[in-house]
Order: sequence, then structure tokens, then C-alpha cells
Amino acid sequence: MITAIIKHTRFEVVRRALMEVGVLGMTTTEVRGFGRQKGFKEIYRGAEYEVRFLPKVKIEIAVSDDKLDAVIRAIEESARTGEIGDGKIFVTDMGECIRIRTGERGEEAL
Amino acid sequence: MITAIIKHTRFEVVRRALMEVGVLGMTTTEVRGFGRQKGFKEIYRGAEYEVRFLPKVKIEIAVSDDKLDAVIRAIEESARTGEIGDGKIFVTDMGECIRIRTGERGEEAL
Amino acid sequence: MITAIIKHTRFEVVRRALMEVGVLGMTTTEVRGFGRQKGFKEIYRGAEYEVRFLPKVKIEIAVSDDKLDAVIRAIEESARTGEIGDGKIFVTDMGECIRIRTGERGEEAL
Amino acid sequence: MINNGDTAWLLMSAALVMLMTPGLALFYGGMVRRKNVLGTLMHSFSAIAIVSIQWMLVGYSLAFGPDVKGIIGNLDWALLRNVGLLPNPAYAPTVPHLAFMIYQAMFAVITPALISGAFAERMKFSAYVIFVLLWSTLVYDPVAHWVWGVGGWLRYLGVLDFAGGIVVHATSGLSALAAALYIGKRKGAFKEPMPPHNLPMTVIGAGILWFGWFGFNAGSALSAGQLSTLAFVTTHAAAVSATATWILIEWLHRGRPTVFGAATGSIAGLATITPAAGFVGPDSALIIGTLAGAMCYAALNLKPVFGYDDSLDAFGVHGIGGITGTLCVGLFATLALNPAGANGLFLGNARQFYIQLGGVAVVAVYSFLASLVLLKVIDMIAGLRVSEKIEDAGLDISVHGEEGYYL
Amino acid sequence: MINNGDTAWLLMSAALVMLMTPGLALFYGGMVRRKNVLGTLMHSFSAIAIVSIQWMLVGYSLAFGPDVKGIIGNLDWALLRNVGLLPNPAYAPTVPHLAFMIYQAMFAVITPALISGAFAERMKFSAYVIFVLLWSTLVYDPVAHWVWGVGGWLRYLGVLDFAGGIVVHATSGLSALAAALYIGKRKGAFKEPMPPHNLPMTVIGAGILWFGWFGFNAGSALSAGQLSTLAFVTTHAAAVSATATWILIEWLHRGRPTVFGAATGSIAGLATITPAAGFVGPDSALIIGTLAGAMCYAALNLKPVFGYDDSLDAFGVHGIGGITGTLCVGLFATLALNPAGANGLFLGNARQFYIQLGGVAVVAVYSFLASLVLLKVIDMIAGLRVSEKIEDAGLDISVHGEEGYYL
Amino acid sequence: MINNGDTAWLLMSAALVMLMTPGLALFYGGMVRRKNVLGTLMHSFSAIAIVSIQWMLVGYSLAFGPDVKGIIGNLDWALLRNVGLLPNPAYAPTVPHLAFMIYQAMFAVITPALISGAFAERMKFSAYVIFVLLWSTLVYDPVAHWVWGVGGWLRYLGVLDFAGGIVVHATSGLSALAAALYIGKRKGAFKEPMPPHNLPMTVIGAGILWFGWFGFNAGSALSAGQLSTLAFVTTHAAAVSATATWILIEWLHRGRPTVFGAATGSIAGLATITPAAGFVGPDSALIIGTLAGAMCYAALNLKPVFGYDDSLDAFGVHGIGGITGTLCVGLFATLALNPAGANGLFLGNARQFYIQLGGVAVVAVYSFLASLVLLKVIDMIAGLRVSEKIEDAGLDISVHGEEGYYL
Ligand SMILES: Nc1ncnc2c1ncn2[C@@H]1O[C@H](COP(=O)(O)OP(=O)(O)O)[C@@H](O)[C@H]1O
Ligand SMILES: Nc1ncnc2c1ncn2[C@@H]1O[C@H](COP(=O)(O)OP(=O)(O)O)[C@@H](O)[C@H]1O
Ligand SMILES: Nc1ncnc2c1ncn2[C@@H]1O[C@H](COP(=O)(O)OP(=O)(O)O)[C@@H](O)[C@H]1O
Repeated sequence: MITAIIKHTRFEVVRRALMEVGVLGMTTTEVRGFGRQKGFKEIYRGAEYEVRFLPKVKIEIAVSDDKLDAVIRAIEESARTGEIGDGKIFVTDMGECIRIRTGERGEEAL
Repeated sequence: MITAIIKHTRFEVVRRALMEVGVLGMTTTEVRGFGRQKGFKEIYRGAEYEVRFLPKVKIEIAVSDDKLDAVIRAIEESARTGEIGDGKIFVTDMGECIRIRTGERGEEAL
Repeated sequence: MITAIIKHTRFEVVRRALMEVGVLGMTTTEVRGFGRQKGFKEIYRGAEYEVRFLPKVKIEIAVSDDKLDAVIRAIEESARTGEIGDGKIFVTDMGECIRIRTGERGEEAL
Repeated sequence: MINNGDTAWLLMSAALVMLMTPGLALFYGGMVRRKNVLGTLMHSFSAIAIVSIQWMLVGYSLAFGPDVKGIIGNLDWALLRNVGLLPNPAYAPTVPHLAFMIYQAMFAVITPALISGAFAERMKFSAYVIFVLLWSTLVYDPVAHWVWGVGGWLRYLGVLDFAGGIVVHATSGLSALAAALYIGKRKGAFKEPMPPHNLPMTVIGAGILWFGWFGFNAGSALSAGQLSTLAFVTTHAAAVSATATWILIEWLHRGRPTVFGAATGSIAGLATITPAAGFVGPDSALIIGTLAGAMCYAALNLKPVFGYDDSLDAFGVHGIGGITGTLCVGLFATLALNPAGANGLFLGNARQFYIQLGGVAVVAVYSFLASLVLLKVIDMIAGLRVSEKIEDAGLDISVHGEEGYYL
Repeated sequence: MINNGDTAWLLMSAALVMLMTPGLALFYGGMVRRKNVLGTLMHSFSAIAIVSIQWMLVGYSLAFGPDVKGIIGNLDWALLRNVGLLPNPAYAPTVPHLAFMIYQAMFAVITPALISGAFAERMKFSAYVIFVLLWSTLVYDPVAHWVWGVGGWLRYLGVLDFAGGIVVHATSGLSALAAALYIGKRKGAFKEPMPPHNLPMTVIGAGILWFGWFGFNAGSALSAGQLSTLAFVTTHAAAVSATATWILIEWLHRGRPTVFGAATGSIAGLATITPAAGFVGPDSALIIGTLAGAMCYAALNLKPVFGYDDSLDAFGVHGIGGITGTLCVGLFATLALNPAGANGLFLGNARQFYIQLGGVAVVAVYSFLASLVLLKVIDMIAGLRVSEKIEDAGLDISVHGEEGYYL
Repeated sequence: MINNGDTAWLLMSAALVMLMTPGLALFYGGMVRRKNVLGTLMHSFSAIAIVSIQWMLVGYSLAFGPDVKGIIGNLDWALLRNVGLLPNPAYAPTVPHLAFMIYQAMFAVITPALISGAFAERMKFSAYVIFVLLWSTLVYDPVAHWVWGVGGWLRYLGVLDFAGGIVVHATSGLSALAAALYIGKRKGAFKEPMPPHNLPMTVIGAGILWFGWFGFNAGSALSAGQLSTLAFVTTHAAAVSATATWILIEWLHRGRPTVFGAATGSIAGLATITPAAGFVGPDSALIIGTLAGAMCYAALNLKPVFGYDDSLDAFGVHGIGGITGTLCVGLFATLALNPAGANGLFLGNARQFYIQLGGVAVVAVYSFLASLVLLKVIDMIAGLRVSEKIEDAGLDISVHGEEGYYL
């Protein structure tokens, strides 16, 4: 299971890159992240404060092992702007994957 | 840890099914997913475009190993409509689980 | 990878505690959870019903193994109010971690 | 003679009543589930267009045109022929006839939009368009003629309806009931929670409706003076006492006062005072508002018992409110305040109460039955209800190809 | 004699001022955290009901009824007895007395709602209801009598307050300060960020308030002619110059101009011009607006220094604005534009400035102290503040049993 | 002589037109992406302040002050000198001169705000402020003088523009086109979806605009009587037929009728009828509305073909609508309804059509070129467009330091 946290502005590009390497499904979540990237100051009626959590998109993709590297590479290349805040890719092991509609398991279920 | 991505319209049914098999807790997130299911066309003042990401609910449930199969089955049965877009179930290994309030670990913490 | 589900009201405190133990990045998601904590009754024009899913914040933090315990402890202590609903910490194994901007992998990528 | 002050007031009132329909869009739009917010807004917004056109083409003539046997206006004024810039003394002697026409247009617009609360979240849009067109022509226009048209048979019998308790609220409310019964429950109704997706939107809508209602009721004086002042004050009085009543009852009954309840109460009070606004005093209006709050509260809380899914309570608020208010005219009206009105039961004139009762009963039955027939016909021709799949996905993306929010 | 144009204008103005309270609901509602949006809307919405009823029962009579020693009206007009459809020449000779009554009702409604900004997100609703009732009766009604009532002692001394700089803004502003001090900070205030949950809602609210303020100020002429025109123009002039001033100062001071600041500036300008609207010229209004923007900007930025948590700045905007504006009457007023007014200091009449100073000082002190006492009493009887647990969970689900959004 | 009814109507209309700019803020604000909602609201909100001040200082005098060679007003009325509470018979004989001034101020305010739709989501705020100031002074004020000012050369030639089809919509629409071309596409435009982030907000905005438009068009009669009634009715007629037309065309063309389309159609109808409102009959208005819907629908659907990114369709709606409507005056106008107007082509007076064509063409070209030059100059001095990074992050956090929602 690949989890990537990327910038909103790269989302469309990443989506296309993923489809090109044959990804057939993914799930996305609106998140707010914080890291090296500095936040920004917000001003509300005299109160000024630091916002450190910036909006990001989390993409989760279940892939078969043989596609893993290609997918990671696709994300890396398409999400990169070279500026701080480009985000992270995390890979975790998935025990099982089931397609609810058919009950298929494993690779067919992806 | 079971992660299920299901249709909004099945959510209430799935929740009941889970409670029946003894699930005591879960966490849900609004996500947008994309897969086999075709999206739909949206029209905005002359611009027409394809929306591929459909709203889904992600349910995360930490369960003990002995309940794993029962829970998966409960989700499969309750979330299925037989139509494309019913969603996926992913199972991942959990190293540790802690209940913050008490500091309990492992199965008691679920 | 540490996933913590905590109360909104503790979020600011947890954030500070995490920064003190040297956490450099994290990702947060708005979720709704359900567990031991009772929900509340909502009333809409004559219809009364039970809301069981309460708003929580999910924090995801990728940490190196040596910091794992310190981070968990920091969350436990800062998120605890002692009342039901304080939430959970889940730990999962992460295979790989990549910083998109630089391509760094592993610990440097955190 | 055209009076500038009266014309200013009537035009402003027409603008206010026009604003009520977008206000209703918000009021209803906030109550539905997120996936149906645009479909619900569309009901109100499109009604402005559909009914206004129908009104200028034939509706106004049917409702207010030269009388045919007390039942309907003829088509002499169709396409606004003979409706010009000189006053029509029979209706409003101090303003241009066109001002009266456009003011009345706004009433015709909002009435079918009110009904849409009953079948929200599951009606086909094509069916809705046909329904609105036919309903306006076959229910609203005749009833408006009966009650308000020169020569109308209910008017002739002495039925009093200051600003539309019968013409607007009883017709829409009973038609809403018919529609809720005919179209059936939303999938999952009464089984799973369907909380409003945006209550602040509903509260804004209520505020705008309240604001516009001053044009609705006080504008119905058709002049700016004592009568409009009276109607203005009674309108506000009933609205506030209904709001307070609702808050109080809910607090006692449920342990917590809700803002959704307060907003609902205000609309209940406004709907209820509508037929009475120019016939009763402010003190009576406070009592009528209290009644309104209590009656509509009960109606909404009993709905699950009867089990029909009047999704946004068009019947529970407007039907019950319109009937209650119309009867209250028969109880509280006083000639002392409006010599063009009547005395009610409490001033010894029981007759007026029976007239009111008869009037509202006839219209209620007619609206209910006519709507049933209309819905049946439309269902046979075009289908009334969207497929289950569309209902699941929501009207917005399926029927309208849009989404409400990308937040 | 009733004049149709004047009546149209006053009724329309009453409707506009009524709309301000829902507008305020939005203005405030957008500023709080999501979990308290309904509780905040409820403050304003319920105030409409509570105060209007109090007003018709006793409030109007206390404020405007036959004078008792310059201090208060007697109860001759309670329950609107003797308040009918003929004009009351002492207040508004060209419109029905009831029109004047309902117009004034809308002022009485919004004033306590303004205070609610000070204790937003932590007040018990039961305590709020009691507070509003008592405050209206013991603070608003007497002060309105002093300043506007025939026989009122401040009026007699020559204090000028065109549309409520003292009666509405100084009273609510100083009471807000008292409330913020008494009830204490929100949990976490000044420590963690509490950004507004929905700024577009606040901006809509500001727009609606601005719109309604034309009724508030220009309606206070109680007729449609030169005076209402003057008040209309000065109102807009002060609003725009305060908005521009705020944008400019914030840009210079913080490096970025915010729309929240612009909206706040507009309300500051509107509140500040209120007492002066019918007494000064448009050029003075532009200056007054500039002052308003600068003063209120300073007040809001100093708040953290003083450390009281006037959550939505009811004091910082309305208190400061109301006082500044009242003093500006003493500076800028000119008999040339309004013979019923006075000349101010800049036309050589220093006396008027002292009168204004004295008038606003007395009312400020009275409002502050009376509110403190009221809050103390209510705190002892019913408790003022919700529990920490409820504050954490938010008023919406805990106190009202609803949630604002299911988006 | 000041007439109370007329004054009430004009002040109320001024308030209505003022409300249109916050309404526009919502209309536009809902259409942009979430990250730019406040920046977009700020465009409209700040325009109220900037232009109103410019107007009182010099703008009104330039537009309506004593004529200089048909081109511009002189500065005799700058700072509102000589603009007082007595009527100015040349413009509005029955209301105070200041009432006419403030009514016209609201027109000057909304016009540049309309343009902001063209460069939404990517313009520097500093550049925007300068642009609005210069544009008002160099485009709006002169054109208003040409068309409406006593002595204005287009007025002298017989160009008819009842409420601003040329002065407001053609100027803003063509300037919008210039701006869209000059500033260039939003990053990603036509490549990735940029759906409106909050369509209900856009629909509310449309409702408020519609409501305010009654003040815009019917208020332009400058009195409350037959002419205002005519303008009111034609305004509504065109709005509803444009709405219906849009719904219908979209339904046929795309298979689904959208509420965004319906709202857009209504604004198209309102913009198009503006120049004609007081010169044509309701039946013509229905036809004009149909034309409006069809023309603007086509314009918006052709935009991707031409490839300029008029983000919120300021040109497509206001430019096309304003031109279409101005020409329609030349087709449909009738002296029978307004003796101060003219007969159009369909009544045999082809000349009026050519006059209209000439008038709108001159203004269109002037607005387009003047705006291009202005934008070029501002670009050179201060820079027009935000950096790519800021565009990515959104104007709200980068330029204004705020976020729209914390939901
Ligand atoms: N240790 C971490 N655990 C979880 N998420 C992280 C972590 N570090 C960064 N992130 C996520 O990645 C995003 C980008 O990280 P940041 O450090 O700002 O930039 P970069 O990856 O370019 O150095 C953050 O906003 C956050 O969502
Ligand atoms: N490879 C994947 N990785 C992550 N999520 C997926 C993947 N494939 C599908 N999903 C999720 O499951 C949902 C349903 O998948 P879809 O292929 O449309 O239907 P079905 O599972 O019935 O074939 C998607 O909307 C998406 O959220
Ligand atoms: N088994 C579970 N799987 C996933 N999330 C859980 C589980 N149990 C609890 N949670 C999450 O933790 C939150 C708090 O749990 P709860 O049982 O209410 O309190 P506590 O942890 O104090 O006993 C829940 O709202 C839910 O989001």
C-alpha cells in the first residue's frame, strides 16, 4: 500500500502519471500537514498567528508488488516541484485486499 | 487493522453489521475514490468535464486477530450491492495499539 | 508509522508535546470516531436521534524506530484527559519512506 | 390617481416577495442532505422563472381577469393585454395596474415552490417542471380567483384571506401532503438519520423569508398607511410569539431549544398570521402566533406517527399554519381595525368563523385532490420519481450534473 | 396627517432594521468556531423573539410612554394600549403610531444581540434569555427614555443621538465589556488560535448589516425627504471611509489587508456615524469614518494587551464606535443641515461637545455597572457559564442538540 | 418640490443597489476555488469603499457636474460642493440632489466590481486598487457623462440607456475582456477542472442581485409611479425568460439543466434588460430575455474556443448582455410607454437602432482600449499578476493572510 502526501497543485499531474503506469484505482483524502515547509501568518482582527498546517492531498494506492517501483517513481517525478513541501511517500505492507463487489482477493481485487 | 472503503449509502447498514459482530470502535473518514466505477460528467457554464473521484467513506477498525474474519465477512456482506463501486477492504498488520485514557495496550485497548 | 486518534481540544497540546520530542513533521485528518464514548442526541424538527460518531483528529507521524517510544509517550501524556473518548494510538510497520522533493529515502526522509 | 408613496411601497413589497423565493431556496436547501442541495435550490429558483412566465401569459388573467361564473378569470388579460400603467380601481386604485400584476406574480411564484419541500430529494426535475406549470394553472389560479378575484365565489361568500392563508398556504400545504403521500418516502427515511447538511443556510433563509414577509403581508394592503402598518405589526407579533413558543415547547419537551426549531417556529408564525394580518390587532396576533407555534410543533412531532415523509414539512408548517390562521380570522377579526373586514366569533359573529371554515375546507380538499390527480397523470406520462440509483447518488450530480461544494 | 411616502419609508426601514439582526447572526456566526455556530446564531435569532415580545408588553411603554420624572415611561402604553393607527405627533406626526412603535422595536431587538459577541461560545442559553429580558427592561428601555423619550432627562439637557450611538451602541458596547470581564476568557483564548470558521458568512453578514443600516439611520428621520437623504449619505460616507481606513492601516501595520478587517471597518464606520447621521454633512461623515476605522482598529489590536476576551469585539467596535460618534456630534454638528440639531465645537459651540460627553459618559457608566450587577445576579441564580466539558464539546451539540454542518 | 414617495423610492433603490455589490461578492465568491474565496469577496467589498470615496471627491462631479464640451463634467461639484438637499431639476426634480448623487454612487461602485470576474484568482490586490481608482476616473465617469450627463455628447445624439446597459455593462464587460486577454489564463485553466467551490453561495448571490436589480432598473425612473412600474415589470420579465431559456438550452444541449446555469441566465437577462427597462413593454422584455439567455449561453460555451480565460464570465454575461440590450432598445423601444424615449426599428424608426449601435460601439471600443492601456501602465509600475507560487497557494493566505473556512 502506497501512501503519498502531495501538494494540491500537483494532484492533477500525479493522477495522470499514475494512470499512465497502469494504476486502476486510488483513494484520496484532504489532510493538513506540517513539516519543513514554513507555514504562514494569518491575521484576524488584531490577532496574528502562525499557521503551520498546510492543506495537502493524501493519495492511497493499493498496488501489486511488481508495480510498486513504477508507481513510486511515477509519483516522485510528477509530484516534485523541487520546493520544500513537496511531500512524502510511505510504503506499508498489506496483508490482504478484497473487492467487496465480487469477493475477489489479492491481486485481482486491486 | 481493517480499512474498508465503501459507499455512503451502505454506511448505516455496515455500521449495524459491525456492531452485531461485536466491533466496539471504529474511525471514519470522508474520502474520494476512483476505480472501475465510471465517474460522471459535470457541467459548469459551458465547461463540461469528467469527475472520476466519487465520494466514499473510509472505515478503519482495529480488531484482534480472532475477530478478523468475522469482521471482514460482515463488511463484505453488508457493503455489497453487486454494482461497480462497492469498494475495497484492505488488511494491514498492526504492531501495537494503545488506549490513551488508560494506557492499556494490545487487545484490551481495542 | 504512528497513528493517533485524539480529541480536538487536546490537539494544540499534543502538537506542542510532539515538537518538544523532536517530531519534525506530521499529517492530520478530520475523522469521526465511535467507541466507548457515548454519543449525544440530536433533535431536528421533531426527529430525535443518537449521534454516535464524534469528531476526532487523526495524526499520522512517520518516525524512526529509536524515537518511537518517546513519541508514543509524548502523545499518551499530552492527549490524556482521563475521560472516555481520549482516543487510540496505533503503530504500524513502514516499509519505506521517501521525501519527494529530494528523493531521499529512509530516516533522512522523515 | 396614482400615489407615489403607495407605488413605492407596492413595488418595494413586490421586490421583497420576490426575494422570498431565493430565501425559501436557502431555507429548504440547508435542510436536505449535501448531495441534494442544488436540486433543492433549483426547485425554488426555477419556479421563479416557470411561474412568472405562466403568470404573464395566462395566469394573471385566469386569477384576476374578468370573472367567468365566479370560478375563473377569462383570457382578456392574457399576455398582459389590457394590463397597463393606469390603475385598476377594482383591485388597487392608487397604483399602476402592472404594479398589482407583478406583485401578485411573486405570490404565484412562491406557492408551488413551497410544495417542493414535500418531495425534496427524490422528484424528477422534468416532472417538477410539468407539475409546477399545471398546478399553477389548475390549482393556484382558480383558487386565487375564488378568494381574491372580483366575482370569485368565495370572496362573494365573504371568505377573508388578507395575504394568502388560503390561497398560498392552504393550497401549497395540502398539495404537499398529497405529494408526500403519493411519491412515498425517501429511501431510508425514518430509519437512518438525515440531518440537515447546513443549518446556518436554513437560518439565513428564515431571516430572509421573515424580511420578505413584511412585503407579503403589509404589501397586501396595496397602499402605505394604516392598513399596511397594522399588517406589518401583526406579522411581526405573530412571528415572534410563534418563535418563542416553539423554543419554549421544545425546551420543555426535548430538554434543549434548537435554532432549527426557532427558525421553523418563526415561519410557522408568519404563515399562520398571513390570512389575518390586516384583520386583527397586535394582541390577537401574539395569541395567533402562540397557537401557530404549538400547532405546527405538534404536527411535526406527529409526522413519524403517521409515517408520511413530508421531507421538509411543507404540510406541517404551511398547511397547518394556513388553516389555523384562516380559522383565526373567523375568531379574532375586528371591524374596528379594518372596516373592509368583519368581526369574528369573539366579537359575537360566529358566522364569519363558519365562512372561514367552509372556505378553507373547500380549498383544502380541492388542492389535495387536484394535486393527487395531477401527480398521478404526470407519473403515468413522464414518471415522477428518480430511480433508486439516482436517489442514492443524489440529484445534484445525477440530474443536474453539478456538485454543491468543493470545500 | 398620515403621509404615504413617509409611511412607506418607515415601514421599509423597520423591515431593514429587522433584517439586521439575522445579518448580525451571520456576522457573528461566521467568526466563532464551527462547534458554536448555531449557539451564536441562536443568540441573535432568539433576541428577535424575546425582545419584541417584551417590547410590545412593556418595553415600548417604558421607553416612549408618558414620562415619569424624566427617568422612565409609565405603563399607559403597556400591551400597546393607546398605541394605534393614528399618528403620535410627539414622535412621528406623519405615520401611524404603531409604525413608530414597530420601527423602534427593531432597535430594541438588535441592541442586546450586539452584546452577545462578548460572551459568545461560553454562555448558558438559559442565562442568556434571562439576561436579555432583564437587560432590555433595566438598561435599554430607561436609556432610550432618557435620550429619546418625550420628557427624558438627557434629551431635555440637549444630548443629541440621531439613531442610537448612545442608546444602542454605547449601551451594548459597555455592557459587552462588563460581560467579557465578568464571564472570563474562553478556554484557550490568547493561547491557541481560534480563527473564524466561516469568513464568507461574516462578510455576507456585514453586507446585510450595511444594507439594513440605511433603514437604521435614514429611517430615523421618520420621514422620507431631506433629513433621511442626509442621514443616508452620511451613513454611507462614514462606512466607506472607515472601511478604506481599516484596509490601509492593516496593510501598513500587518503587511496585508484582510477582508475580515474591511468588513469590521465597515461596521465600525456604521456604528460611529449612527448618532451623527442626521446632524452632520457628508464631508464630516468622511472624517468621522476615518476616525472610526482608526479608533476601532486600535481598540481591537490593544485587546490582547488588556487581556479581556471580548470574543467578537462587541465593545471594541460598538462601544468605541458609539462613544466616538457621540462625541463627533459635539464636534461636527451643524444647524445649517438640521435645525432640530445643534452646532458643534467646530462651529464654535463647545457646550454641545460637553453635553455629548456628559451624556455618553453617564450612559456608559450606567450600562457597565447595571450589566455587572445583572450578570452577578443571574450567575448566582442560574449560573452564567457552561461547564468546561460543554465548552469543549461546543454549544451546538451540548446546549442545542444540533450540528451546524453535515458537509 | 421634494416628493416623499419618490424620495422613499429612490433611497430604497439606492440601498438595493448598494446591496448588489455584496451580492456580487457572493455570486463571484462561490465560483472560485476555495483558496481564493476571500480575495474574490475582497474585490467587491473593497470596491464599495474605493469607488464611493472617489465618487464623493471627484467622480460625481466628473460624471454629472457642469458639462465641459460634452466630454466630461467639471469639478464644480467635487467634494460634493453645490450638491445639497434641494432637488437638481435637471436630473431628478422631486428628490434631494444628494439622493440622486448617492443613488448614482452605487452604480459607480458595482461597475468595476463586475470587471473583477475577469481576472479573479490571479490579480495583485495593490494593482486592483489602483486599477479601480483609475478605471472609475478615466472610463466610468466620462462614459457616464457622455450617456447620462446633461450636455453629454452621446445623450445629445439620442443614445438611450435607461439604467446602464452601456454605462455599466458594456464598459465593464469590454474592460473585462481586455483584462482577461492582458493578464492571461489562470495556471491550469482549460486543462484541469476548476469547479466552483460553493455553488449555493453563487445562487444566494444571484438571488440578492436579482432583488437589488429592481432598485437598479426601476429606481432609474427616479420617481415612484408609472415609469418605475414599467421598469420593474420588464426587469422581472427579462430575468425570468432568460432563466427559462438558459435552462432549456442547457437541457437540450448538455442533457442536464444546472442551477448554476439558471442563476447565470437570470443575471444575463437582468444585464440585458437594463438599458431597455423603461423604454419597452413587458412582451418585448420577454423576448429580450430569451435573446439574452441564448446569446450569453453561446458566449460562454464559445469561450474555450477563443481560449481567453474570463474566469467568471464578466465579458460573456455583462459585455454580451449590455450590448445586446442596448441594441434591443433600438429595436423594441416605444414612445407609447415612455414619451422621453423613442420608437425603435420595429416601430419604423431604424435611426434609433443605428444610434444605439453607434453609441454602444464607441463605448465598447473606448472601454476596451482604455482598459488595456491602464492595465499595461499598472503592470509596468506595480505589476499586475501575483507570482506563480502565490497563485498556487491561493490569494487568501498569501495576499490577505486569512482562510475562508475552518470547517
Ligand atoms: N514525519 C512525518 N510524518 C507524517 N507526515 C509527514 C512527516 N513529515 C512530513 N510529512 C507530511 O509531508 C508534508 C511535506 O513535508 P515537508 O517537510 O513540509 O516538505 P518536504 O517533504 O519537501 O521536506 C507535510 O505537510 C506533512 O503532511
Ligand atoms: N488500487 C486501489 N487503491 C486504493 N483504493 C482503491 C483502489 N481501487 C479502488 N479503490 C477504492 O475503492 C473504490 C471502489 O472501487 P471501484 O474499482 O470503483 O469499484 P469495485 O471495487 O466495485 O470494482 C474506489 O472509489 C476507491 O476509493
Ligand atoms: N477498534 C477501533 N478501531 C478504530 N478506531 C477506534 C477503535 N476504538 C476506538 N477508536 C477510535 O478512538 C476514539 C475513542 O475511542 P473510545 O472508545 O470512545 O474512547 P477510549 O479510547 O477513551 O476508551 C473513537 O472515537 C474512535 O475514533
